[in-house]
Amino acid sequence: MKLDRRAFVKLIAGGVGGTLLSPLPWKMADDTAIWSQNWFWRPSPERGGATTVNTVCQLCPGGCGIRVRLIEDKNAVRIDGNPSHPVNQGGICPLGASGLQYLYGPSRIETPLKQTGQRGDVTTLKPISWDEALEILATKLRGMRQKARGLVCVSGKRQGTVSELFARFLRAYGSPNYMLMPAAADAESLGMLFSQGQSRLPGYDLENAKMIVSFGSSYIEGWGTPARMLLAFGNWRKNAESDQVKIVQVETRGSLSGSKADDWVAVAPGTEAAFALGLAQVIISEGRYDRAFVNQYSHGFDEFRRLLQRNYTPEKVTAITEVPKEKITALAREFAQAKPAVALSGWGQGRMQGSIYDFLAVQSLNALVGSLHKPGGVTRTPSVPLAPWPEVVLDAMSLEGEKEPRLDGASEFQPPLPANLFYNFVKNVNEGKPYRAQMLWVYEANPAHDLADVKPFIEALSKIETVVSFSSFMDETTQLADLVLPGPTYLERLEDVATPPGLQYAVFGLSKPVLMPRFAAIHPGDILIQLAKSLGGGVASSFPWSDYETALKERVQGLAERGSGRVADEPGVEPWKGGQGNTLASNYDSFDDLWEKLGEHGCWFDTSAAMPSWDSAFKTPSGKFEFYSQKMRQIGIRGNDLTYLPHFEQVEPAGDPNEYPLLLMPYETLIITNGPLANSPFMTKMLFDFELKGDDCFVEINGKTAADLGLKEGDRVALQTERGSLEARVHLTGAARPDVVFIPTGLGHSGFDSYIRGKGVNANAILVAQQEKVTGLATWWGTRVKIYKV
Amino acid sequence: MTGENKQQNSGLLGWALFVVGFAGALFVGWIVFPQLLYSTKYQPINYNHAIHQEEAGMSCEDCHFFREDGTYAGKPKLAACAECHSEPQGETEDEAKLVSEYVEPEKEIPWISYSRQPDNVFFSHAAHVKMAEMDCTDCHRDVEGQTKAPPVKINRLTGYPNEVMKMYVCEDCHAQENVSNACDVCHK
Amino acid sequence: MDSALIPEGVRRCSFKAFCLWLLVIFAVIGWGVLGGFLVLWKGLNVTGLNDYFGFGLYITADLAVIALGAGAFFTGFLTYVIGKKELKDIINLAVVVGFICYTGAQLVLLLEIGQPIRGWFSFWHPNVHSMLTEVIFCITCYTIVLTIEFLPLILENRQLDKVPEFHFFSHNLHEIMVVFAATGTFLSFFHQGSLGGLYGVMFARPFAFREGFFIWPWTFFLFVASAIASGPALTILVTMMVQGITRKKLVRREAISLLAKVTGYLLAFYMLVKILDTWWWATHTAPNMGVSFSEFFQAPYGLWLLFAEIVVCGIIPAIIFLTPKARADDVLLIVACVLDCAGIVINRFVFTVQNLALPVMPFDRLEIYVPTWQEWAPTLALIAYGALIVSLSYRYLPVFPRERELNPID
Amino acid sequence: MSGNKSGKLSYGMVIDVDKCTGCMTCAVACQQENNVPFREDETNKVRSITWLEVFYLDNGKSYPDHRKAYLPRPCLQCDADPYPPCTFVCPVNATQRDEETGLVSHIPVRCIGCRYCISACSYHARYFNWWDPKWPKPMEEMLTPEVSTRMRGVVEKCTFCVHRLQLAKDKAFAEGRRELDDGEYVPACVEACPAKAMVFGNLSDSHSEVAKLAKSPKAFRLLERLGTKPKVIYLSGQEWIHKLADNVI
Repeated sequence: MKLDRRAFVKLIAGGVGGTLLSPLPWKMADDTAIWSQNWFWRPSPERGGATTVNTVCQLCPGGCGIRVRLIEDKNAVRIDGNPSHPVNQGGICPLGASGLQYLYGPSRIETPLKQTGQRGDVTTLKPISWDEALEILATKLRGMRQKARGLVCVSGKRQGTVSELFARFLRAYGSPNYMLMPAAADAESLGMLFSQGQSRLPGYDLENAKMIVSFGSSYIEGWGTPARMLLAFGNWRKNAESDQVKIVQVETRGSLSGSKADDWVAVAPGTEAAFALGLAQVIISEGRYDRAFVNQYSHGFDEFRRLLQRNYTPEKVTAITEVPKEKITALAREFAQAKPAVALSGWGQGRMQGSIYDFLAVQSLNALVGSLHKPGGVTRTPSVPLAPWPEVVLDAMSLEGEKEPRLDGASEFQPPLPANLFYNFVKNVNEGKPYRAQMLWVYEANPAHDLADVKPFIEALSKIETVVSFSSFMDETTQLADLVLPGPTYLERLEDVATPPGLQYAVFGLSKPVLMPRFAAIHPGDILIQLAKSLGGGVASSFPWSDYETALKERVQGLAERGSGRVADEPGVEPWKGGQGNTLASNYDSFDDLWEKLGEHGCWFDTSAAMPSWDSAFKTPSGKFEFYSQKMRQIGIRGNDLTYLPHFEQVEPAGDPNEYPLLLMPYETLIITNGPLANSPFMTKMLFDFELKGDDCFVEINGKTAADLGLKEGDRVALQTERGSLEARVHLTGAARPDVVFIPTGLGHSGFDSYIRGKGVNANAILVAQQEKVTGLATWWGTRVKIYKV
Repeated sequence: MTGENKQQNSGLLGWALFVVGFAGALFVGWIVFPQLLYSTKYQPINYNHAIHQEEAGMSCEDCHFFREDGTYAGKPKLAACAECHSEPQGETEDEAKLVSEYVEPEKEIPWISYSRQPDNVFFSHAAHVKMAEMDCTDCHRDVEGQTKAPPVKINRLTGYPNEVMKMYVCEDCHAQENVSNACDVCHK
Repeated sequence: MDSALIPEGVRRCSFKAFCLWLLVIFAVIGWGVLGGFLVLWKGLNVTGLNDYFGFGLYITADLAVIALGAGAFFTGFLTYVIGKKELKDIINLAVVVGFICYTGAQLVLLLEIGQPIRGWFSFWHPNVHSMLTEVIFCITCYTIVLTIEFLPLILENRQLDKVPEFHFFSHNLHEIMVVFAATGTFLSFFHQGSLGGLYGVMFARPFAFREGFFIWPWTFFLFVASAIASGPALTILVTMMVQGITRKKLVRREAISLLAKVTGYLLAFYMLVKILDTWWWATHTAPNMGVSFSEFFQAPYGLWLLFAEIVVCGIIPAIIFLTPKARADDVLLIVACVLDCAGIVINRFVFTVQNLALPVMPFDRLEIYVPTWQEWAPTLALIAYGALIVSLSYRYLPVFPRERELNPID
Repeated sequence: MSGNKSGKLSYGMVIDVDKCTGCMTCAVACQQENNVPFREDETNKVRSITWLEVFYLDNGKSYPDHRKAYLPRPCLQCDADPYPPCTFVCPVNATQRDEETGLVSHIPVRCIGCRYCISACSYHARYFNWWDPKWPKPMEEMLTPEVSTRMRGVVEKCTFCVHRLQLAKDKAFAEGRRELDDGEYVPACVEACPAKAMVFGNLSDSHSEVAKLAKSPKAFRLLERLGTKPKVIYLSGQEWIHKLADNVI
């Protein structure tokens, strides 16, 4: 019997019929549909129970309260603002919100590293064990103890117990060279000393002000504590039309701060202080100043008035600032009338040291309208009553070190001038005087990228034998290090966070490890304690604690003893409300209770000491606010009358105007981070394509200037200054003043990970910093530049 | 054989073949195919529900509970097991394995879930158990008195166990109960 | 070598020459396959598409060939339903061209979607409100119809026809071809209309959007008209090209002229409707949405596109088609056909690319779309694929029923 | 109210453009929350996935009259009648407007990547995965389990963090409540906004803050004339910003 075609067809037909009546095709189709939705290489996030842990952000000095969301207590999946924290009230900034990209970032350093080849060659930075790393460091330190002064520490953190431990270590070891990364705070603390007699930082009661005039401060772009400023801004804009807080931005560039202000006063470059003095002149000459304050609590008003009358009449100020004099007069009247009104100082994000006179000019304006130490005005950042550690035990060698001059020459002034003259330090190291720097420690700082006018610093590094980095990330300075001791990140370590800059009430934050350290990192505090112990002598005696936690607890005892303030455990507390009398009841009863609650909520704050009383406000020779600074004279600064009065000194930008016809001004924004970190991928993603395109960053230039130079949008140009040249593309915008080129800072990293490396250029490489004659503080708001198409 | 017969025969044979094909396909489709479609996996440890209920006197909620935020914890963590099983509770091999391989080295037991939904599905136990007051056994196998953890049948094509509920089941029930069938009620 | 396959009584070029010709075609197809492979392997990131241009060359090509494929249904409609028997000369070729267009479109569509293995979800989980669902259903059905229409022709191959079952089958298919022609007409008619709807319903895109009456029935018939006014032109063009290449007269001139005349009327009608549509859109629809007519045309997508589409590729070919003397001239007829086909391509390009390029939000910006070779290659391969099918069909199948009569051997 | 079915829930957002400081925190918080992938080079903005995009606006004037503003744009969750422009066109039902909440969902695993919805949306709120998303190894640990990761070849967009609604409902159900309290469900961007420029809530509830703000004389919608009926409402007191919001001849 043969299976013919017909029969075969029937068999097939039966098969098809049967198959259609079975689940096979339908199940297959359905399962195929599911199969086609599965992509096995797609990550499947860990599932499980979620918990939220409160801690404090340390990515910038702002110290915002944050909540970290954890899955199964081990995967951190979100960071958001802690609504109970008084500073940020649940808000957060882009850096803080992308914090997990640092924790899990590919540029984290996993083990200690030792440079085995040429310094700067990342491939020869080889992993070593912690024991070996600490042994290398201890041996070197033992060896140079006789010349202890050769140890230099640069800290990017100005406050907090870890920084204090570094400073303490240097002192006990015998080196006077504890340096800070330069910042506006350097000028502010000096200015406060000269005018009020105390080296404190100003604290602004912005939440209660009716009018704010900002002299170049990027008040919503990173000045002060970003999340606090943004919250305050939202609140200013919340009021009804009739009750609006008036914001005036005095700045050369059409920044976001300028656009978001009610009024943008586009002053000529670098003349913000002159404008402030112009306002002061109008206020005084029209008799609009606060007579009660001026008569009772100020010194040198007449000298100040005469100076203003002579040099800062509206006509003269118009000539300097190019702002119409009507505008000066009108704004002065408004400022005197709006009570309380406050003027902000500190250029940009406050990273530039700036001029002491610029600070004094703005502060005098605040004094004139009676906004000093008053609600809605400016006071000083209150101190947190931490218990002091026992005195440093000075042995013979550290006593020797006490007598040595600092490498930045700051001690050439009569003590106690707490200046931080970083640029002198760089200059002196390069010149090898007065002695050699042997070892450099870098903590929470990335000067090889972040320092304005960075080239001399890089040169100085080559003169230093050993560079030790405590960074957790492969930043530019760490790339140049000989030894790397990576610390845990802020989400993995215990640390205190001091009152953030510009705040008017006291805050003490406690960050704690919210998850196990991802790598075997040792806390810098513990490293110092271990090192000290292995060095023996006075150094060991100065570090009597078993570990950092013990040392920290010892200081926090002070808070518990004081018994004031409260742990921020409920949302909606607005500590600025109610002014002086707003003393919130404390909510802890013992140290243990406080410590536990701090761990749980992350923050203690105290509003009781917000404003000093008049008799404790000024520690000047006159006991008053000094328009004319007797304090300067007392310290030993010599000069003529002008030296002691707020005035405007025109800083000529570096470079020959004939060769470099334009002005280059750096600017900072919140979406490009400055400081020890580089941008997270999430942040970089948000840059517009006229800010970053491919690997090119853009400089802002006015359409008219571009036309003069024959440049079109997006053209690639070379920017050349005395220091060198960089390449970028041009973005034509009405925000730029003609003849000025604006360049963003914070880009151009050669370290970190592939998400940021090589993107844009580092403006700091071609900026020229200039030092103020009287103080030695540096400014770099402008450098002469020429640009041409490439 | 005459030509006519031949024709008849081949006609019959043709129909027979049709039936063979039909029946064969039905057999393959209904019997063979489901066998082929699933692979079998066994739990790392044979969990005995009955003994925990009857002898240890535990209730379902001791292990299968809602977390404070309303999410459902599913299976217990090792820590819960370790409370009693810090050392073997009996003579069985599984008991020894539990202690030596998981409890002592503090390694979570890699249970295979019978009915865990894929990543893109959000299933609210609270909505079904607390709000709709459904019984666990409306969807899950009844484990009461079960002494053996049954093997897990895993669909070779989809990678999901056969007890994982399919979307049409959700949809049908939602439609029947007049509950929203919008995509974002369940998908994420 | 392949003489056994060649229909009886006709002359074909040498097998060698044919292979050489195929080599050229396969080179283009190979390039297209490579491009397509890269798209499937690496993803659509190799194309010039982006989040502004969700649609680009692939969709333009798809829409254009589907419109041009309308020659099949319309010629079939004229031949079988209306009963224009002269067109039997050309109907086979029309079906082949239609088949090429529809299958080619589906192949390109497979590249165009981001998840080709889920492409069938539009049948498994259809959204009945979506125009695209309608289009996908209709295209698929119509492709099946076209395949059925093509099948008897294939079975008429000398060797295949020897199989009695095939002979019987193809004969029977011929008998009921009118049914398929009618079905095809119905299906094609509807999806050509819904293709227009594809854009017309995008009410957040002022360029494509039409309101009320101008969606239904206007846009619907506008797109049907545009397809039937250009599809036959492609059929004529392909016929003329085959005649040119083979240097043979394959179709009676009356048939071509008749089709050209009908095309002319249709094109004229389409132009009238299109101009009315454009006028209403420019003066009413767009201003209501806050957009001025001039905003629609920004360099490089300037007014020249509109001029090219309506005047150069619309009115001019219509005049040629409708002037008896002009359409009798082969050169002019070819020019008219080329322009007509170009017009439809421009129209589909404008609706696809220009539509998406135009900024809708006032602060938005105009983006420019530049296709990459991975898009050009499959698109050109689509044309090469057409050439391949036409070549194979012409060589081995009795595509032109009057070829023997018009080209007697000896 | 639009003719389409609307329940007593209609989740919407009000964004005060004048309060917005352009800090981009909303966008960053969104990316973290929704497992939005990132690449080494994200400067090709027409291929960069940002569920919440921030647009740059300026008044077109030159120095010193130049003013700029930033406009955060989540998915506007259109209420258009009878369907939002995007859901209407999807051939596979991968995107849909939830009639009970007014939320427009998108299910990437269903999506076939035809990009018709991208073409239909005039706000560029939809994004295509041009590449397979990849996270450098340790970063996979920071992925949120509530949002599934996507794959190459599909579209994605802002969902108003609908998974947060699911979680909030879970919590309410566990506590025996059917209704959510105001503020129990808030998208990540709104929660993160440090200036509190974004407000979220139920537009159908006339007592909610969003409903009140939506009636403000400063309120406007993007491209109002297209009839898309977005549920994201912007506020600004500045005329030039209002002018940039809609095409008006």
